[in-house]
Amino acid sequence: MITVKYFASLKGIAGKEEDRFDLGGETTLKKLGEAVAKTSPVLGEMVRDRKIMISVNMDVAGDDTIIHDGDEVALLPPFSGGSF
Amino acid sequence: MITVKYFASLKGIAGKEEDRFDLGGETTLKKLGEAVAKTSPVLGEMVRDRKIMISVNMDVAGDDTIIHDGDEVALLPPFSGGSF
Amino acid sequence: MSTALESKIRIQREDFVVTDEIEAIKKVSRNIGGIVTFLGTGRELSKGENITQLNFEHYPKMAEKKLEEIREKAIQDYKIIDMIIIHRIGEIDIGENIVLIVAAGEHRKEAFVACEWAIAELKRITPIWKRETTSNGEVWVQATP
Amino acid sequence: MSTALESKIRIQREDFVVTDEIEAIKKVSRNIGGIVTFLGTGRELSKGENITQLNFEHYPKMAEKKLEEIREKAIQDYKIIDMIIIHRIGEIDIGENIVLIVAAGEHRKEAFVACEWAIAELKRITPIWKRETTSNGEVWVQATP
Repeated sequence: MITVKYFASLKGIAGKEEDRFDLGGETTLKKLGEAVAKTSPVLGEMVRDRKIMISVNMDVAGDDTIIHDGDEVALLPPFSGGSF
Repeated sequence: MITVKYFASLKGIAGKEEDRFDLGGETTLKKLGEAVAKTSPVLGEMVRDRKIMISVNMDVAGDDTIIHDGDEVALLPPFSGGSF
Repeated sequence: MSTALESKIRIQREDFVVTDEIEAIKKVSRNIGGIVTFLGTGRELSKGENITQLNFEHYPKMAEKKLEEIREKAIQDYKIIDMIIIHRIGEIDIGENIVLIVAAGEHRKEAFVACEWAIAELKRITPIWKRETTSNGEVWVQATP
Repeated sequence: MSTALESKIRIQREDFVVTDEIEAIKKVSRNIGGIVTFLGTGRELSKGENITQLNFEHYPKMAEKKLEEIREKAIQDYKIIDMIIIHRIGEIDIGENIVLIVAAGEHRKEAFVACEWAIAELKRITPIWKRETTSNGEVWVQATP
């Protein structure tokens, strides 16, 4: 199972804090995006086309990052640590 | 009377914290230096040749500053507000 | 005992006391000459709108990991003696403390540079999000550099 | 009542509490978003020599006047909201607080610049002198920029 976490505004779009998907032993962001699209087409597109920052096991993912069974993926909208 | 104040290391050289001199209504740093030289030739030279910063009534004096009766003059060795 | 001694990287709901953190970092070395502190607080105005409350959310563990990366890089790259980073989450009122960075160096120059770099880097790479409440409702805010 | 509210420029023998000064400056405006603090402390090492004590002397009134000039220029030139400057005099032990500058701005950038400028300017124009006590005796120190 792959856990996908939604934060900040994305939690509102997803209507939940996280999802779990069974995509076999190894998969890609593209394939994960297609699974996420079933929860929300907008979020699915964000993952598939990497429109926002995505982390895999708390490291920022690249285009060719391989996702393994058991990994934790997170959709990270732009950060905002205060307006100072 | 003109008050002349000595600070930090200069207090040790002068052997006192301040001097008072009667030099009439108006005088110059050059003439004041000659009077200070009677306390200490080294300090007198510092004033006369402006080898250190000198303030008159708490403003930094220039070469042509006129000193008036009642003014407070101070000999200010280089400042040091901590080694941060 | 103060929480200040527990960790030099903290994300917490409760407020912090700047003096306690400064005293904690002072204990690290007798050769500290300059301590530069950045304290971010909740402002009332944001793009012309009156804010009544702020709410911060973070990605647990990843946010702490990024703060620790920032701390280690600051110490190494700017040759400071130590750094403490604390970020609050949850509801924050106007005027309240949000984030604290304490940079201690032998001299002031490296402490200023390290502190200013660390807050910019925190905003850039740390997964923390802000929701502003105004008279028009609530909105998640995107970063301003 | 804290002395923090009495004046934003102080030269004093007694120690100060950083948190008290920050809370005092916060009261000035609800639009403060960034507070940068510089705290200078007594270092043990100076040019390779072990220092056991520091002693600060100032030119009364002129030193306060210069600090007020620095505060006013910082507020005007760097568009910060307010600034507090405190310098201790008399005997200071290693690790103790010497000087505090608190710069409060709407955003961090102007607060960092104003704070860094103010401590450099303080060292440049404020008539305060330092005597260091080492195992070799006492010596008046000249400024290092």
